[in-house]
Amino acid sequence: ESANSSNDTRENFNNISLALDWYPWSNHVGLFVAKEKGYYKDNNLDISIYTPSDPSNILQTVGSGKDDFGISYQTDVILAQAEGIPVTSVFAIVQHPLNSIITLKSSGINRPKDLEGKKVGYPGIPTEELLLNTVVEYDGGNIQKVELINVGYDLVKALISKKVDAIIGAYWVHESFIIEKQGLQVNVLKIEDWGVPDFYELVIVTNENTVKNNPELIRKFLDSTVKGYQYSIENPETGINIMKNSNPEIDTKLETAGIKLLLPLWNEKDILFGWQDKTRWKNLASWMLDKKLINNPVDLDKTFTNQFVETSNGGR
Amino acid sequence: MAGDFFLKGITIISIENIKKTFMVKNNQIEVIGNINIQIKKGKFISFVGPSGCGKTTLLNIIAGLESPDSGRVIISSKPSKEMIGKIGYMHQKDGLLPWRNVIDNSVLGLEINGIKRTQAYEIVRPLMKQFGLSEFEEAMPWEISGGMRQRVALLRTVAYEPEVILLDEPFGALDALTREDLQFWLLQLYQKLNQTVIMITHDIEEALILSDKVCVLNDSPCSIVKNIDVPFEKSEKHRNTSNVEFAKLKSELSYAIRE
Amino acid sequence: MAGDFFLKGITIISIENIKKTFMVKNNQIEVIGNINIQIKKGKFISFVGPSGCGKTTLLNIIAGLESPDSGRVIISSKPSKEMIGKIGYMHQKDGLLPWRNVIDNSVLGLEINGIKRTQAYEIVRPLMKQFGLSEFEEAMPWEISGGMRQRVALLRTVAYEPEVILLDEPFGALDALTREDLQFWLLQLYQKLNQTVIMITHDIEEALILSDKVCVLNDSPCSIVKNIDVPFEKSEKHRNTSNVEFAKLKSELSYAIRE
Amino acid sequence: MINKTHEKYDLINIISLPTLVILSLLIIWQIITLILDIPKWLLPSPITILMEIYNNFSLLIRHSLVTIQEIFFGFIFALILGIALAISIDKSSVVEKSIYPLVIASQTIPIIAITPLLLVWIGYGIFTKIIIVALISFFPIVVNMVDGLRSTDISIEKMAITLGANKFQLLTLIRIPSSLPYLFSGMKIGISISVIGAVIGEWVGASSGLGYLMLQSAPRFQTSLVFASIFFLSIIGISLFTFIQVLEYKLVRWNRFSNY
Amino acid sequence: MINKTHEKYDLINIISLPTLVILSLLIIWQIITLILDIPKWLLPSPITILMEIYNNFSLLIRHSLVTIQEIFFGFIFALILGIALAISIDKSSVVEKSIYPLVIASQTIPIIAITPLLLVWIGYGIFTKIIIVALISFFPIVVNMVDGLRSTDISIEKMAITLGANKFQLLTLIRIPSSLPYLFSGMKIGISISVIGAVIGEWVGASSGLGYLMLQSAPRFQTSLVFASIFFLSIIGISLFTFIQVLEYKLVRWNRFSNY
Ligand SMILES: Nc1ncnc2c1ncn2[C@@H]1O[C@H](COP(=O)(O)OP(=O)(O)OP(=O)(O)O)[C@@H](O)[C@H]1O
Ligand SMILES: Nc1ncnc2c1ncn2[C@@H]1O[C@H](COP(=O)(O)OP(=O)(O)OP(=O)(O)O)[C@@H](O)[C@H]1O
Ligand SMILES: [Mg+2]
Ligand SMILES: [Mg+2]
Repeated sequence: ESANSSNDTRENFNNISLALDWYPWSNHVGLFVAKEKGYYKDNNLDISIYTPSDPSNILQTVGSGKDDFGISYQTDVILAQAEGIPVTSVFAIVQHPLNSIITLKSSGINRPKDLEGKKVGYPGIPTEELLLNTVVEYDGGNIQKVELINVGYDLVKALISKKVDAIIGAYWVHESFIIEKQGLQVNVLKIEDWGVPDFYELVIVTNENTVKNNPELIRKFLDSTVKGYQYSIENPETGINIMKNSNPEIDTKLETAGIKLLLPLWNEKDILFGWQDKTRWKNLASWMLDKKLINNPVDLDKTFTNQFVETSNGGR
Repeated sequence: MAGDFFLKGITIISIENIKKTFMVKNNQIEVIGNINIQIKKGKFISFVGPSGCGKTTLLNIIAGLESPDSGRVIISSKPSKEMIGKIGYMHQKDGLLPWRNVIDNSVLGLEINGIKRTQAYEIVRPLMKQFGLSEFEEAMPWEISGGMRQRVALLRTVAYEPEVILLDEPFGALDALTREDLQFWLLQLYQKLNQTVIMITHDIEEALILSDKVCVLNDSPCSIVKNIDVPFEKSEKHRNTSNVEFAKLKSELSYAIRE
Repeated sequence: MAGDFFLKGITIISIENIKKTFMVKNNQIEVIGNINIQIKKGKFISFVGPSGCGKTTLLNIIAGLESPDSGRVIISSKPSKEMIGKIGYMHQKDGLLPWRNVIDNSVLGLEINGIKRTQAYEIVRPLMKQFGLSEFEEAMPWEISGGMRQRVALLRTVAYEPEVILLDEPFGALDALTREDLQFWLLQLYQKLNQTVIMITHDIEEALILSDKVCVLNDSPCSIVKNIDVPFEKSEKHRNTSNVEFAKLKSELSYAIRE
Repeated sequence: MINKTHEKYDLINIISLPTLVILSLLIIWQIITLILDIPKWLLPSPITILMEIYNNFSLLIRHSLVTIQEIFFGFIFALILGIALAISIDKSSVVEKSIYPLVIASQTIPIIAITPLLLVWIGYGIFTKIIIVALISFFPIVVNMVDGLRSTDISIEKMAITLGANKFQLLTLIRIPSSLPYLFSGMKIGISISVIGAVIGEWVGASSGLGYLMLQSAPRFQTSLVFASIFFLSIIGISLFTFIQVLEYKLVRWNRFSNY
Repeated sequence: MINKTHEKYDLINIISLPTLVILSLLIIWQIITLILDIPKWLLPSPITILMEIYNNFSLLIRHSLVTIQEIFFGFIFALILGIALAISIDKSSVVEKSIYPLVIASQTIPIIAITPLLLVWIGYGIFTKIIIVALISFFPIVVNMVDGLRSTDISIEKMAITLGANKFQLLTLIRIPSSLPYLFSGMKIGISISVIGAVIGEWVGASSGLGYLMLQSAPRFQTSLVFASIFFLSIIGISLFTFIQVLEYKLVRWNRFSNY
């Protein structure tokens, strides 16, 4: 909505806003590179980027048309659609779950069943609880024997201060790295290995209306964004440095390390960057339905579309 | 004779069948029994009576600050409630505003009645001098003595020249000399402006010196037990204390109070 | 003769070269010039003087509440600061605690001196009766009249029977009758307990009736201009007002004040 | 007679008028959500919220009880701590100048930033929540109580001194009673914001309470359950506030008469 | 002579003593982190924080300025709103009974729970932050100001009425001045918690400000930068509090003498 109404101030320029799922980190590098290097400007887009406190807010602001684009999670898009929020995923940034179960190597927890009789810290949100549930039961464990503790968003501190034995909801490309920086060794249990359907961790969402009425805007935005990521994939360290221009707070060392883990997750070989596979959406949605995370099936055609992925990659 | 004296002039204050009861804890205390009195314009009336008999309560009712349980007070043909602000009332407690200095406290009445501060200063400055407060214009209320506070309160009450003035023990905290000065000043003022004054006092001599009429009240409940018209002319007042008739009236009043 | 009278007994209060200056805005006001006075145990002294001359300030210094700029006050061989709490001081403002009812205000002094509330009630109840406050035990301070408040304050000061009593215009808000009753009562009390009393008053007659000695103060700065020893015996006091010598002393004092 | 009509008027005031105002607000809200077609996931209409409350009543009550418990203990703790601190600040200028800044500083620290510390040191039980409630609500109590103690009338204090009051008696008999009107203002502020303290506390380390319920509902976009929780929180807050106000009315009615 | 030594003592009090206390606290903190070997990600030592401040000074200043701006406008807004609301609540029992509960309710709503609404309706510009600062800090102002207005001495009010004061004059000449001591307590509380309001505001959605900086650094485990931000927030809070206290001292020194 704002994209349409505010474009006459500077002729042909569209002011667009983008809400990030988290504070700027290496995963967002493409967006900032595209901004700094003028890729958005090339497409007559004037972008402003901000971070709301709670990632689930993004779907509400995008759903209401306040923000044009947002970075969100695949699970959240399904949850939002189930409650009738008109958001559609138009691009998958990260091809696999980053969310994982992380434990210290010293704890001796090597598989989900080992969590029995242990304390697991989670950020208090229902999705994480059910992910754990699935993982433990898949491994033949009894979830009743696992003590779940809501530790808020500071998962890592809870883990390394040994208040809990494992955490779920942390990214194995970020938190695990942070823990290792403290001189500790970690065990990562990737949830997709233990019965949780493989999903796209990060997706770009926009409003259903925009998809219908202003596909050109999405195309332009994705085109610029992809260019930004392409550049970062080719020059990861320069990318981080460019990002630091507009985000002086970031720790270059940490992010440079992080980006190396992320590179293979963005643009998998043989797959078009941003492509979303319908069966993966279907599997995740039915898993969520199964776990009563949502109460009704969602219309998958509304939750995502690939119509912009080809054109945005097609330029090259 | 006395009745005659008071039939002259128009009645400005008419107090009719006032009754008042207070609830203290679970006891009902009848404070004012049944008080009736008519006061003519330009007269000076004093009330004397034992402590706690209800003098202040009566004055509050006359001023329109409290409602009587029954009866009414008419001032200038209006219920006293509607006359609030046209009556100058000096309360027993001085009620100086702690955030204002002496001169700003003095001009409060003028200010409320729409006169600009600077102009009001000009009006009160000569009075300040007469009241012996000139040196203390800038002092805060807690920096002046009890008697000074009383003088400031009196000054504040008279400065805006209301038609009716109610005074609740205006000179209680003053020494004899200062008191005499102010009594004399008050007498002159009220003669000049033809104001109507009601004063509460404990001092029979003071009552006789200043008033046209002295009412003796007694307690439980408060009612008028004696009414004395003071037969001296306004002009000769304040010089009659050694007079024989003065002494006679004084002892008559003392006797009435003691009953 | 007068000097003789006062040489008897031991000095309990010694006021030595007291000076006091206040800063009001940027003016330095010399309030107390140089006051010297010795008071013997069991005597009753009155201070009279014009409003604002510094009487309250002097009493505050004697009580140890304020420090003089120079000089000192010795009570029972100790600096007055150390005697705080052993001196009963009835301030000019009654200072009743608004959150306590009349009887609870009356027992405050006893309570502070370690007597249990219930026991303290027993002690003050007879006094309450004598002070005409019995009916108002449960009343809150704002529910009683100005004179009653003053009586409560007096009661509170004397109830715990301090050796030295300082009274700042204790009867200012009382009518003649109530005042006489309390004066008489006070006289009896102080004779019985052999207390030393310093009283500030505006009433020369009151000063003569009650005191062994009357000091006349004047202002700018405050100093003692006259010292009169009252030659009546304690027992005959209160009945001497029509006496010739009484009249002579009274006019002598009035004259001293007017100077 | 006069009293009777007065009472009647009061009754209208106390019950009908506020109800009317709040009801009309709810109606306006309902109409706005209808006219502007505001989706329920963004701002549910009052009717939707009411339905949600009806459907989840026992759930809401259960979680409310947990939250009320946290508020209760946290506030009591805050009250004790706040009064004790205020007395020491009032007594000693050393304490004032060294501790008061720390107290102020404690208020500028976003609790979320130190919850990890609290969690690591205190753990995930109810005690952490009590601490957070106390941390949030003790500040208005301290500030008001200090100012209340300092507002003690000098003349009254002098009077007590001449009666022989020692420091302790001065405090208990004079300064504390005369600070009560201020303390009550502080308590009213404290109790209101302690509600939010409990919620914040529950966002971390809880498995029950209205804050936890909100935390569960928000990411699922069950906005009407979030608002139902908020509704319960408000009721709790208003009730506690009113309770303290009634207490205040009983205890410090003298305040208006202090000079009379 | 006496004055001189007094002054000297005061100077010791004002500068040396608190500095000493705070310094010794810092030293104890430093020693504890060393002895207990508390890792820097959990609780950095004062020296680490100091180094962090030194290294990021211009960054911290830049973000501070943003936060200060939000606090300033938000607090001014809160002050105006709070005083206006307090006056209407004091004046009309209808307003009191219908609006006051809403005001209390507004304090029990966790702002984070309504961020979507704020973002959609107000956006993530400075205005949202100002609103949140105002929302958080106006409450103590309202409560204290209402209580202040209500504490007006009845006898003083009666005196003004007999002088002819109308409702407006009663308010401006009597009730407002006599409520100032309470208002200042409210302002001191308000300004302190407005700091947290700004942080929460920046949390709702921002790209600068100390709150943003903190919440950016926290997930990166840059705990010392978090503490450096907290340090700056505290300094801001303490300075603003002190500023209001100085103002209070100038304006309501009369408070202690009201009865004398
Ligand atoms: N607000 C009140 N509530 C209850 N009782 C009251 C109130 N005001 C006055 N009274 C009672 O009314 C009676 C008369 O009080 P009032 O102040 O009128 O006396 P007064 O004649 O002025 O005495 P004084 O000369 O001592 O000032 C007293 O018994 C007092 O207790
Ligand atoms: N705290 C103070 N600050 C400044 N000046 C003061 C202070 N207290 C008293 N004064 C001044 O000292 C002088 C004497 O005051 P004091 O109260 O002792 O007079 P007083 O003799 O008791 O008068 P009164 O009979 O009117 O009560 C006055 O000029 C007064 O202004
Ligand atoms: Mg009276
Ligand atoms: Mg005096």
